[in-house]
Amino acid sequence: MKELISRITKDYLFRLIKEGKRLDGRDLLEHRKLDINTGWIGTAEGSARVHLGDTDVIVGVKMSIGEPFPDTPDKGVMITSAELIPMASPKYEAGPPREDATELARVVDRGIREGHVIDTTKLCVTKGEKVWLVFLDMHILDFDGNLFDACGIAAMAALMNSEVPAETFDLGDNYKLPIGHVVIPTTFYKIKDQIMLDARLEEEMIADARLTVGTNEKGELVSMQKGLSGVFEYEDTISCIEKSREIGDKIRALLKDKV
Amino acid sequence: MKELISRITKDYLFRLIKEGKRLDGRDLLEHRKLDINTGWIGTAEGSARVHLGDTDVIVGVKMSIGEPFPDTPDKGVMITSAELIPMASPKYEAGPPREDATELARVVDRGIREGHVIDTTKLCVTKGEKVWLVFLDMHILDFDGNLFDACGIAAMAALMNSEVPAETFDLGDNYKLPIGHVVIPTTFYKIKDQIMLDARLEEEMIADARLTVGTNEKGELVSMQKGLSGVFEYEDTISCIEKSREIGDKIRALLKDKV
Amino acid sequence: MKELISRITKDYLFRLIKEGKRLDGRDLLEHRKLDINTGWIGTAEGSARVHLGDTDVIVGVKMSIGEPFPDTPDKGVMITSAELIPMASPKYEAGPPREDATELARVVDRGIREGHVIDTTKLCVTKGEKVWLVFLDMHILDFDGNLFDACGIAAMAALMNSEVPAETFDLGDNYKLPIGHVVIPTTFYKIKDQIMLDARLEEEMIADARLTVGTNEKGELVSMQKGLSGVFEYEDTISCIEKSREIGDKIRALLKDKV
Amino acid sequence: MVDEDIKLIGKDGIRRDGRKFDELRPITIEAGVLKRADGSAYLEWGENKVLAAVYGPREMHPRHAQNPSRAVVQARYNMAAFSVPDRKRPGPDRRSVEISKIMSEALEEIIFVEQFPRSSVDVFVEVLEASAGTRCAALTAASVALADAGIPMSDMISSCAAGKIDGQIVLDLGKKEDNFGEADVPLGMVTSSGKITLLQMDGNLTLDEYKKVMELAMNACREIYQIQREALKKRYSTSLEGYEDIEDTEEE
Amino acid sequence: MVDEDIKLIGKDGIRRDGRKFDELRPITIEAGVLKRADGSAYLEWGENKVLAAVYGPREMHPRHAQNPSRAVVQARYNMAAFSVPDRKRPGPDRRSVEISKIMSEALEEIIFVEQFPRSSVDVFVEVLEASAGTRCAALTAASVALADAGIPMSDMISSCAAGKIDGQIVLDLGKKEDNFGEADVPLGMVTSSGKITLLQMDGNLTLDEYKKVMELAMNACREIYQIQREALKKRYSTSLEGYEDIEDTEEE
Amino acid sequence: MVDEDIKLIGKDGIRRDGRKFDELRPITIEAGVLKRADGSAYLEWGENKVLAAVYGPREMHPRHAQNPSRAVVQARYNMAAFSVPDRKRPGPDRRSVEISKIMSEALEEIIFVEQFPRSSVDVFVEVLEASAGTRCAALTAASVALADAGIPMSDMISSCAAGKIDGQIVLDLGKKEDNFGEADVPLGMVTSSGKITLLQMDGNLTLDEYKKVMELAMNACREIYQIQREALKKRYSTSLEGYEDIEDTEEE
Repeated sequence: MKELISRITKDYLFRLIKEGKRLDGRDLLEHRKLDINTGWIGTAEGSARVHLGDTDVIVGVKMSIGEPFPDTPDKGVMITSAELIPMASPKYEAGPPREDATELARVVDRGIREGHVIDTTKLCVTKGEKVWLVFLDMHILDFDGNLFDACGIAAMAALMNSEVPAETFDLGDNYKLPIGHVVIPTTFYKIKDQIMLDARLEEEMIADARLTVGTNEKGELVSMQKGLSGVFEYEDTISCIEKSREIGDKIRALLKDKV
Repeated sequence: MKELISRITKDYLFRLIKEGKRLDGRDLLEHRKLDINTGWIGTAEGSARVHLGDTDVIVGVKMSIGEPFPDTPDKGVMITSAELIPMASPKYEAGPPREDATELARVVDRGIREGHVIDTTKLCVTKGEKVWLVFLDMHILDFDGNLFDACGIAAMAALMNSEVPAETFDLGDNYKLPIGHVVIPTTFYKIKDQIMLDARLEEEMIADARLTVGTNEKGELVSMQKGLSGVFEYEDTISCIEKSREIGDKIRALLKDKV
Repeated sequence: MKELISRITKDYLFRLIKEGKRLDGRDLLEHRKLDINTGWIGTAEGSARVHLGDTDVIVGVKMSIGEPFPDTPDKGVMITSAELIPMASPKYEAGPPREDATELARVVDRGIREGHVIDTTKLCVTKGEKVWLVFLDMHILDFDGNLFDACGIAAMAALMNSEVPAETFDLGDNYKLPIGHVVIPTTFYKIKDQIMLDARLEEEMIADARLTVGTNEKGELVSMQKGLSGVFEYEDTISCIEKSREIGDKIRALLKDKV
Repeated sequence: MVDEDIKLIGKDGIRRDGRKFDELRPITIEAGVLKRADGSAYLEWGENKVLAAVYGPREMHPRHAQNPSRAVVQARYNMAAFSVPDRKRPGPDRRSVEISKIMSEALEEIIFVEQFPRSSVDVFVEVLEASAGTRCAALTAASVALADAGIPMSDMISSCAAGKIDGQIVLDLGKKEDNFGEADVPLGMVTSSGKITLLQMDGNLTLDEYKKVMELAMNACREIYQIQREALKKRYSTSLEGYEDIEDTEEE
Repeated sequence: MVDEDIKLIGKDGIRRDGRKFDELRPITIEAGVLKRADGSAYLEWGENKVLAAVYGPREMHPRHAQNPSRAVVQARYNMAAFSVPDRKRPGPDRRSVEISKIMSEALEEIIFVEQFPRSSVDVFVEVLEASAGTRCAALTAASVALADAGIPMSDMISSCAAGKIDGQIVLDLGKKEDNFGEADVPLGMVTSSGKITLLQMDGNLTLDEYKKVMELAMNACREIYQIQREALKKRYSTSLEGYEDIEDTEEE
Repeated sequence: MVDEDIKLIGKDGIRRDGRKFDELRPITIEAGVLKRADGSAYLEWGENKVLAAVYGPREMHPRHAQNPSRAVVQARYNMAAFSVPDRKRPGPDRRSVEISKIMSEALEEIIFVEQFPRSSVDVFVEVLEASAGTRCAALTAASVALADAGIPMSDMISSCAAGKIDGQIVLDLGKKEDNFGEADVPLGMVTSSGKITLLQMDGNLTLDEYKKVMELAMNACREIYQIQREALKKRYSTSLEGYEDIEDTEEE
């Protein structure tokens, strides 16, 4: 992707970054404006649309009854998928890169799964036979960088907004999807030895390395993913984790208001 | 496809059409010679081969036992598919256009389904559990235009020719597939403001717009599909429907003889 | 593939062959060094790695419980697949030719199936409901010609090495996979009217015709497959069968030692 | 399709959702809602929620699919997995392939494709929530997005369905009406000329009923055209405001 | 494959369908049955119904698959969904991929491929009804279709199987015989030279049995060759008739 | 991931497989095990069995994916169907697509990609038997195979995981420990500089626990580096022997 940005823009960005500045005047460790709208989609069990600057994503949750995995007979099952639809970017013309969508879906999935966001033990109907399946589908509508955070936050919000559709399946009254923890991902980008938060598309295109850190409301680390071909120092990862906990708390507070 | 025909042929065709004439001497609203052969294939529950001029298609019906759809627990299920096999045309060399086959299969499917050609209420074995599945497979062997009518008529003939293979499934004696209505599609093509019936390949390649009209033996309209990027006037559609009813009656009479 | 070898190499090979000689000094009807290692993979029910000269393949056997085919309700089911992974050859860069892998898998499959190598009647758990499924997966690691023999021998060795994992499925004690016959394939190549055994890659690339002959321990013929666009005389096939029985016996003796 | 037990129209002639026979569900359209796309529109039509984006005219890929004498119009209709009561598997199915095809053909009619040889005009429609009539909603939104992208066009396309429920001809069938009704006729119309650019029908209609259906649908297309125009006018004035802002800045 | 309860040959040595051990099922071939294809043939062989079409030599697509020194022969064997008792899913399966491959190789032998660099000769075979022996039927029909297309060839290929049922060697196994027999050997032969261009075998044969099987199959190939020739002769005379008609017209 | 009934560490601090908290499973590496590949390595790590092959730098196909200014590194991580207790369907799944991606990115860091414009460096890893930690095993083996292929590199990558089980920080989780443990952190490190080129984490760790995990994993990477070097040294001396043999031959 690095080739799709002109040399002049690149040089300009590098100069700015060396001075600790950014295209849109933000500080290096400042998030863009975050907008969260939940309950948007009537056909979904839960939904959230998130604007992170000009990045615009929508996550919908659907639930149905299915079989549990043999090794977790009393737990619900979550299935995550991401579609980088060609609407979102002129670069997706010939179809977006499949491995990008796969990595995105899997990183969001791990944050939720390993962070025990959904209390899957409360999603068992008949042990070993019937459990709730939770489908989490992410659509990228407008792509201006940092899909990891936008989708991770939207997924969290959509789950918090979800209702288990028990009535549809003759299983009693609907109830709120049981939430165990509130996990927020924060993504850092390294460009020319500077570390910045929440890159826009142009910044993402020249980034050397990427680090996504997910933390929960106790400040615990629940997921990490390093990406791109550049490297991080061990010390970088420590400061990213510390910053992620701080930002995570702010977003968790915002989510509490919104959902 | 318009590019695959030479400018000279194109101009010649346009000139003819302006005078209300056609390559093969037919009137604008005249069908080509229609040949119907049924019961051709021993392994099928029903089959028909239809020649419409040089267009040559074969439709086979297979039946087996399966589950009904949840919202129609006491009705049989029809599954239609069309294969534009590369045998049929030099243009299918690199594989025929998938969306053409899809539209063809869906238009034939809708005519039969929405026209209640099969009385699916008589294809229930055990309500909510077992019903007859009716597979309708169309193969295009030789492609000289107007697949919609050739396949629609062949599908109708194959269904009228079909026997429910109850013995094979230990469900009593075989019986004729219950037919509710006899639906015949008729396809019109608009070229330079002239409307003609049953285009040959060269005519189809220069057509601006296409309209398929399906009617039943009561003269009722059961399906329509407009195709291609040209337009029709509202009044055009009225006269197409009237003509379709007339042609449909003739073909229904022919079918009665043949099946 | 013939184009991937230089004219000089080709001419040199032709000259050698006319004199009844080969690149590596072997006689025309001599096999390369055959190495068989079994029980290599702990996660498999049985496995074998075979080196035939520099050709290196691994075959693993996995078993699980599934449904029998309707027409053989009391027999186990074998499913064979071959992966020509890009690791094995620089020519597989853009993905190996699918039809080569398919032919390979099917020829190995037929030798085992039609040669009654597995006594599938002893793999029934509940008639019509539960039988053992035997998955045979072949991986080509290093490709220096004659995959048919390398894979056929490795498959035979892996099956002889296999144990039915009854304990894992609460079906009593594990037991050796019941072997009915020991079938060994031998592949002959015709180049410029000379017939040679066990071609290396360069030889395979200039071969006109290929003949694989599978025989069992009684000297009976159980499978044949002619390949490539050249022809064989009827008399050629007779001598190939005779030679195959001889070689087969040698390899069966080797297998008995190894497994 | 007929189910005797379900009454879709009351004795007072009022439909289950309170509409009269010739009444549209509420429609709102907003143009220019996406930043990356060259043009876009968001449309709500009853419970339907549809987003349309346009890219182009741009060089067509793959090259061998280019047309040396005109632009190729490629519409892609896609339903989000969560847009329907039972989750839909992601990716194109036969229904969406067909709708994409007839949308592409319908839109090609109004675009000056001869001006852009070797190019493509790509129209992406995402159905975020579906409740009967999504192809009409998609085509209507796509027209606005094309205009928003500044694609040279001869006219707009407006689209609406009419059909038959409980033996009566009604406009713009809702979800229940579509499921249990007797006929549905989606229409796409080039508004100023009244010409038909998309037309499908399934169910059961006499010729007279067909005429009534078409009258209702064609009138509704004219009504929808006004909503499309309003959306573009509003977008245009917003753009102008933005433009004025920039001028102000420059003057400082 | 052996099932003790089923007897395939009666005490009188007559098979279930009334044939003797060395008797073919009835075969009819018609050449030139399709209009679009450059050559075609329709073949019935017992209950088997097979249609073959040939296109080419024509420029090969995709280009990177072209061979600069000769034509590439691409056969595609396909079974219609309704050609078998249990409906077959449309599209290629592993069996048809393999048969397509060995058919392509067999046909390449007789075509003067060096005359047409960068070209393809495409052979499409549709099995409309299948009843044992379809690959032999397909190869036999394909040869006739190639000749009908006027593709320069050194010879014809004729194809037939023989095998073992109830411990006896028989020609041209029928459906039941194939299902419950002990061995099947499909053979493709370049007729004039007697050379083997297609050969497969599965089941169980001693060397002596193999020799008997091959004798039966090779003789049958020669018999089938006559049927192929007759089909082409008939086609040729029909073409000539047509040609004469044209001349008549020109003379007027 | 926590299951109260399963104890992964005994009261004596010894793990189920007899290891101490900071102890690696046995690792052996052999370089140059394949003939066709430009470089290769076979690695056993506990029960894990992994084979890595390298082709390149070679001209990249398809051409449109070439980068005019540097080589593209393409790693492909693949699990054999028989490498896991429940047979895996052949072909890439989402997990292997992700691992292939992060492996490609990690390896690109150490390769002098600028020296080979328009080229690809292809790294194929086959997991023949899997028992927790395959991505670290794959990355470690791939580095050796790259060196064996003589690809110009700035350094080696060594890879190892550490994590938390029964509330304690341990190195190199085994299969049971991975299934029932509380956190796993696979690390890939450029050995000489100590820089992080691959890092994932899932489970639950405090910041302090993270620091302990990283200390264990980074130390282990240095240990593994020695094993990688030994494998290459042994391969190099074997090659030299071979080379001497050739010289001997030439002298004769």
